[in-house]
Amino acid sequence: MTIPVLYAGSGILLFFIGLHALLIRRHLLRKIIAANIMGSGVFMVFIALGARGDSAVADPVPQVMVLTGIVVSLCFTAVAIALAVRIHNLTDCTTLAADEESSID
Amino acid sequence: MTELLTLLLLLASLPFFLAGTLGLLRFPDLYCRLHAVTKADNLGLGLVVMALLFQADSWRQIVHLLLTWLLVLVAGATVAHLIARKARDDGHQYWRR
Amino acid sequence: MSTFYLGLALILLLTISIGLVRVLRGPTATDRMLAAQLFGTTAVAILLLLGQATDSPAIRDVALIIALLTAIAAMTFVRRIDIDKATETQGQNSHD
Amino acid sequence: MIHPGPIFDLILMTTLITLAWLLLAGKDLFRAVVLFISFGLLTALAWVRLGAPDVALAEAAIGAGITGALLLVGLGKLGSAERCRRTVRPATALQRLTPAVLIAVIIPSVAVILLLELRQLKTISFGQQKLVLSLLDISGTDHPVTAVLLNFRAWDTLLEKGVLLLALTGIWSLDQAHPLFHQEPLSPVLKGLSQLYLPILIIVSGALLWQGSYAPGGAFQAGALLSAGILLAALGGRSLPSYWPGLPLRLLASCGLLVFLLVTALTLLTNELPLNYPQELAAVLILLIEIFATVAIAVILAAAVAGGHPAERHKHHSPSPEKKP
Repeated sequence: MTIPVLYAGSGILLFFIGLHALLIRRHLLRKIIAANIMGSGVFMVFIALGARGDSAVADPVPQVMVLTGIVVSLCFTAVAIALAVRIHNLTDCTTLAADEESSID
Repeated sequence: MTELLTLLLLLASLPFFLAGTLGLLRFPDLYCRLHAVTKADNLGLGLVVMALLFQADSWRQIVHLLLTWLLVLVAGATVAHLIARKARDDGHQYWRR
Repeated sequence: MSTFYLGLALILLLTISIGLVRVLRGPTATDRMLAAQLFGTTAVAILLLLGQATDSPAIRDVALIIALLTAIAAMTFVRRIDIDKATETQGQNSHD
Repeated sequence: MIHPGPIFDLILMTTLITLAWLLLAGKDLFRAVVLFISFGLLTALAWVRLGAPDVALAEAAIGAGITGALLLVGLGKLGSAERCRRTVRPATALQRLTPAVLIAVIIPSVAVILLLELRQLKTISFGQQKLVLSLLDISGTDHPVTAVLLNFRAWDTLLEKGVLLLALTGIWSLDQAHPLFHQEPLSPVLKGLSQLYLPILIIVSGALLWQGSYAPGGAFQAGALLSAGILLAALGGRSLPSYWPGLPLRLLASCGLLVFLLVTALTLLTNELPLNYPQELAAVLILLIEIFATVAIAVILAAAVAGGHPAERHKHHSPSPEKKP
């Protein structure tokens, strides 16, 4: 097993740990963190696959994609937190539950 | 010669980092742990920086290293103060034997 | 020599891994924040060593940025007092 | 003697995975946020080990500053209790079974299949590295990542600026910004630190921006650092002048995208392909885009932490109805 494969494997594990928590945990902020960890896993797979050359520097193309990805996931985090705060202000809830009755008020 | 100095300084830094972590884990209350974190580790980092100064090959690198250490020192001191102040305001109990 | 730098970086990484126990154990939010502060300092040391081992100035830049920014999380924490009150009781219930 | 490098990688990955598991599994949300900040630090170490210092810089600049602030502010507003006033209708058997099957069977099996697939991977592959290096001369920059970011794949970066602006629009449409920090007597030390750090942050961010043309660094890293500076100023008790939140703020937030679009339009005039810079102008155009992108990113990220649109001072149109504070 080579080092990039170790990192790529860990990235896959991180992704699924995040996905698992995203489905199971109820607090919205924790779901947001879980999605961030999924993102980190994906980035790690990308960079690890680009690090298989024999030079000290990884392939620039996956690096750029991950840089863009980091910006987008930061945007996601900011908007998701704003949405969660909005939901909290309107309904006093910090969770989402699809199987709960929709009529409040 | 410089290699040896670097080596010795790096080895000397190790006990400080270990002490910092040990203190963080084993000290009985927040105020004690504050010491371990913000004193021992900053000294350890100082020794690492000093060790690497002997290996630096340009002035830019020397300034860079010293600036890094200085920033960590200032941040460590400030955070220690702020956290201690907040802990006192929150009514954290002092540890007594 | 670079093997030695890496070896030292490895030991420092181990101290971070062990120090995480304090974040897990708490017991209060302030304790956790303090432990996170420690990791910043140690991570700076690791990065400086890695930078020396591979002789890459960019890694020193990463160290500088972390040195600049570790204070910010702790400062945000200190200035938002209600977080602590909100989690204090929960933190104590969930452990020990 | 065993080389410490692979052991370092192994321990780093073990710690990261354990950390991810613990922070997602625990009960205390504040603990999760602090662990996530540490997670970001360790991820930066991983990028360094993988030879991706640009990504490490970005991770350090946002992970240590903005992400932590975003999550802490969000946690302060939401509180860590899982609560809902709504009455819960009991789920049907099928509704309960579907997620259980998904979680217990599908996720682990897909993970295992993917992990097994990794064995098929070629151990050595250069990807696009050689192509990028061979085209570096005509790109207008000496750093491969910047060349790809702002020349070869400049479309992506243009759209990324759009995403940033869109995110800010989304946040502004949801809420009005409340004061971020409590009014309280400030520790003079906090004020002093913010005064000391602000110039350093601005200088380092400028250096990173400039450095992007020949070494790891660039607009996003510089912008993230600058936004941490704005946050720091706010932490030190400063507030913006009252005329600021109107047009100036909106212009600064959108200038990154606007300048990028302008350059795109200009390249369309001289060339049939958009964002295909004339070779002798490439360096200037890239620097121009990066300077404005830095400012825009800094303003957008700082405004995102504030978490809502600024209060309307000049009443141009009727503001959104007042909500409970």
